Amino acid sequence: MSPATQALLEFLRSWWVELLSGVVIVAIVPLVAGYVVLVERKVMADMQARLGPMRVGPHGLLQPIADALKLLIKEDIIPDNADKLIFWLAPVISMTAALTSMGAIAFGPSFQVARDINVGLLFIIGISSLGLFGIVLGGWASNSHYSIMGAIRSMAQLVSYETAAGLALISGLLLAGTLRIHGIVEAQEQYGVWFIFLAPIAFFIYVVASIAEINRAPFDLPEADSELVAGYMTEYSGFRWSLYFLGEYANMIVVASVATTLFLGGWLRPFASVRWLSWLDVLPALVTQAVGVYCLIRAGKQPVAVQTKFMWAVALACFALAAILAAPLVGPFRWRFLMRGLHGAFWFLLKVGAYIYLFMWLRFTLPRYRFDQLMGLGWYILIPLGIINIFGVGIAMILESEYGWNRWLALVVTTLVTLGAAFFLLHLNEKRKAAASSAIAVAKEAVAGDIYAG
Amino acid sequence: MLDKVIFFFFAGVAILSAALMVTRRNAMHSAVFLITTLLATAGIFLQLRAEFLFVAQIILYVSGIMVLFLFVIMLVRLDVALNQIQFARQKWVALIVTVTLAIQVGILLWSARKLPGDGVLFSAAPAEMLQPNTETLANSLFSAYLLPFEIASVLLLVAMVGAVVMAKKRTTLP
Amino acid sequence: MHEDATQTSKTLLGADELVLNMGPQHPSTHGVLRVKLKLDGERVRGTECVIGYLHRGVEKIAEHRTYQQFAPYVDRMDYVAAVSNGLGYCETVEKLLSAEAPPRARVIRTILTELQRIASHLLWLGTHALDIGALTPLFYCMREREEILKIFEKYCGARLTTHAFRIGGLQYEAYDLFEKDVERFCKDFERRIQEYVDLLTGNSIWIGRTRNVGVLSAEDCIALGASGPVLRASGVKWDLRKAMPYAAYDQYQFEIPVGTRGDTYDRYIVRMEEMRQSRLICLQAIENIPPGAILARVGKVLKPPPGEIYHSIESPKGILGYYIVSDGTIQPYRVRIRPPSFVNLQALDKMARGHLVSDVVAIIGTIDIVLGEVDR
Amino acid sequence: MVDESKASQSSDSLKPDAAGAESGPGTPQTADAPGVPTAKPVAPAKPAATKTPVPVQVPLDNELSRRYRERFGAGILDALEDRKQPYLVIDAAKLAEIGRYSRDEEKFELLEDFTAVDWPRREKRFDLIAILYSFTHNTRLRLKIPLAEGEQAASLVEIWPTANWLEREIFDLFGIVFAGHPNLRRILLPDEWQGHPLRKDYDILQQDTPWVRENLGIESGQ
Repeated sequence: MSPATQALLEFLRSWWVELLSGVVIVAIVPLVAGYVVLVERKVMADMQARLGPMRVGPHGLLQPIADALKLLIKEDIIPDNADKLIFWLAPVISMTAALTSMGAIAFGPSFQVARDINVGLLFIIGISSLGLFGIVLGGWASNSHYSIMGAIRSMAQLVSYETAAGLALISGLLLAGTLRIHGIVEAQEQYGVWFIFLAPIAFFIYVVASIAEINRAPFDLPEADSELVAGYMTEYSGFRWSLYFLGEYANMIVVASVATTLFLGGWLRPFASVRWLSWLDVLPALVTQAVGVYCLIRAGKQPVAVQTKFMWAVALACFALAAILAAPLVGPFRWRFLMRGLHGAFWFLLKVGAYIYLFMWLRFTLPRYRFDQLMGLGWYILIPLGIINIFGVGIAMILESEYGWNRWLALVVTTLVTLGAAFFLLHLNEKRKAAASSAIAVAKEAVAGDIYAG
Repeated sequence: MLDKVIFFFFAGVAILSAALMVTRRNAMHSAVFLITTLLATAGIFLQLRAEFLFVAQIILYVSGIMVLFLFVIMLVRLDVALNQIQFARQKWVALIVTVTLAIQVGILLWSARKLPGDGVLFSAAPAEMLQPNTETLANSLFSAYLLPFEIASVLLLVAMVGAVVMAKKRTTLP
Repeated sequence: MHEDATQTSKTLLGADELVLNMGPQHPSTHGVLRVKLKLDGERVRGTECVIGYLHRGVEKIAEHRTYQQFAPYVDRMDYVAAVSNGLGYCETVEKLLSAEAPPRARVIRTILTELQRIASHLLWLGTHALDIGALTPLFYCMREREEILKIFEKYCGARLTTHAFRIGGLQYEAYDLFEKDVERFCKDFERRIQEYVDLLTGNSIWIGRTRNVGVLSAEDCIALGASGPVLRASGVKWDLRKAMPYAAYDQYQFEIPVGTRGDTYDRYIVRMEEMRQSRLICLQAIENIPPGAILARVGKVLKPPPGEIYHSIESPKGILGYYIVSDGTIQPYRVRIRPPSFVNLQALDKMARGHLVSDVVAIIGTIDIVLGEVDR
Repeated sequence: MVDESKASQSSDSLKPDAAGAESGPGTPQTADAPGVPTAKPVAPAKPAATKTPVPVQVPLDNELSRRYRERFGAGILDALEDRKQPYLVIDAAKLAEIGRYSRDEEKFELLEDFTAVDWPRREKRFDLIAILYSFTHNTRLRLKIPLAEGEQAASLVEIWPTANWLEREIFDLFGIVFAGHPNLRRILLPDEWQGHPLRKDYDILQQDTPWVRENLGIESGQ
């Protein structure tokens, strides 16, 4: 056996789990992203007094597959004056970055996607920020004004809001004291409280910044469909476009996972350390069971026999899942690892889902920011606030460890101070805005000579 | 063995894309190859088990500095740059520098009697067993190298203030 | 004086100015409007509207149709307010004939026209909010507009291009539950309008996007001929329904909402209030619909005595005027339509300068144009 | 159905000031432009109205018209009232002056509409129609400006900026040139289009076939 083969075998032996999870990510995330899209459309429809997709499969459950097929067989257009190489490369970069960054996420104590590396959180942030290149290069390569404006907007926006998000994460990391994903969740278990309650302002900053980071409304300026048509994606169609789309939704899952891990207690059950609330462990099984029962009730009302059968299948799947989730609670299967693994994954995904639901809710409620307002919000409010908040959390920790203050007292005091700073910043921003609008008036006066042109 | 393979792969990619970066006429293509170079360098850091440096390289150089590069490239007129002579009169200077550098690297390799990539033995140590290098780095930065670190910070601050001052002049509205 | 937006450099971003071609296929130019924007970064330095993509020569067609034959054509101008167009046309021809519609017809006309105003404003609100990025109001607005269109459908069988009125009055008697339907809609509408208020009026992003955007002073409005809500938002308390009452407007109590700053937010507030006022007019009108004939005796063949007439009404978009010259035959010699959208669109350049691209979208929305009417 | 009944005998009451060559408004276009093919045959004149029409145009003699007459004398060719709507027929040479006076002195702040009518058989072929509205007095006034073919009218853009597009539209559809307009280009039709569709000698089926072929890639728009 040659040394090369030996090395390869050795490599495979020790890394097969990671390789396999890589394959799993590539295989499953597109499907999941597709269903996130379906959920989004359903949520949107619910908020807008309509039904959403209803035609493909019962309640439109097969819609994502139909959409994917449609995108695959669509004509693939590359504009004549586009930079072919970069045009081809850009969506791939975007999606690769999003999928790679998923590697370090842990969906539960036993569902670490790849290895629990000791810079886990930084890895996720670093790799997912590479996705920006996909947007920028794609916008540039399309050789269209709308695209390039989208690209420039996106660049400015991501640079600003990644800073804000980073600052928010730092205050969480101060509390956790480690970058390891597992370590962060374990720290929250030890504290006995999620970091959202210890650093609420950091969480708020992260929510805002993460929406901006993945270009979703109300910060979807790079693709602002009513202004820039589709921004950097204007010239893309078919499968390339769907790669961008996939990247966006994968990124959504990534930022939601990061927020869940750092602020929402990861895979911990709510009140994980409160003994008398242990009955909450029953919830996962109950919830899935309820979904199954709902499917059964709806099954009879489906218009087509195939759909009824599909509903039955969904219901059965739900019941099976419920049984699996209930297993660790009863009889011979009361194994701790099963409990932690399955229920951890359930809670984690539930929190991620709730976070994504929040994104959707905001998207369908709020109008879009204007570019200068967006930049103002980032640079004049979120970033200073993030810095102040780091000081606040740091001071609270010092007060606790060096001066023996009560942790809660220290945090409440510093949080209140930070809040005060936030209102002060808001006040400053109002003043700045007033100045800016008068500047516009001045600019209008300056061109008043030719107002009747055109 | 595997370490060597990985090292030579990344090193090759880095050198190749560096060469391409220099020779491309299109500034945007050059930038893409520079990004590739930086990523390959980051890969070498990872191969050396310097995870923190790997991530820092990606966050700072690739997604920080390169984004600003792209920003500038997008805002300048590429057609003008295309018409200019690409390799200016520094041909000879460049040659001398290159040769000097090559000799240095050669001496280094010769004196160490080691090929690059041999530095670390292959082992699949789990993360917990490795010394977490975030802390190591922080410790050395804030103890042994505190003064250089602070000097660098001050320099950067000065540069930043200078940039703000220079930019401020031209931000009057049209 | 005049700057041609096309004359600037064509390089991508190298030059100081960038020309961005918005439309005619663009999601938020409300049809086939094409605007060439001359930009400095994202700041607008000048605009040039290119229109005419929907030009069908309505005025030419009018010269080759009889008076009655032409009536359905006017529905196709401002196709989201077809009833108002029809009202203007029918009243103008009636004036040309020195005839007058019977009181019952006039009241029903008023009700339908006010419902149409609400429908038009609803569509405006939905699309305007969509332009600014709020997705949901559109669907709420469509939901209410649907109720109005149902009333139209029950009344005359058509929803969009209704051709609801005839010269001399109405062709159809109001259906049995007409008053009930209108009343139910009006009762519901008060609650519904609160939903839009909740979603938008106090929303700080909405205010940020619309306050001080596209400001037009009252003088500018009058100089540029801008009318309708645009004029009223600038503080001019003037409405043709009050100034020169037509149909049955003199019988009803209503307020003319006015703004103070003349910005996009004021125009939003004014239109919202106009919807409330229209609702009040409808409620007053259904209280007492006089009995009687619905069609005046104007004859089957209309041959107005030679002469000319100008008559204008307050359409949802502004002054909708008709200038008809008769030569005594069954066909008009010349029909001139004064389209409010066309004239209001002229103000775009004045409003958009100095703002950002995003604001242009908001400003196009706030003018409330319908390209069928701009291009005719 | 019948499009040919345009001939009429109603001219005098309609427009007494027009020079005598006029036989009737809207007399079919063949008389003026024999070369242009018409789609419809010219029918002999037949009575327009069965009943005797009440005279709807009466001379106008009120404060307003007197003020105008005093101020501009011969510039006001006539003052009439049609169905209680007053209008002044004014000399094209005095248009800008009268416009400015109307806006500043008579407070007709709004140029509500500006359009034209084509009377091919008259000596002065076009009528420019300016409809003015006064917010101050809540009244309307029409100005009618007879204009011969090829004659230029003074642009009103300086007085009422709203005239900008309205004049472009008139230029586009009638071919009337406005002197001093800042940007007199076609507005509704394509810039290269030949012909002015709202003229009476432009047939309803007529189009700029070369333009259509070249730009739309089709044989004909019909």
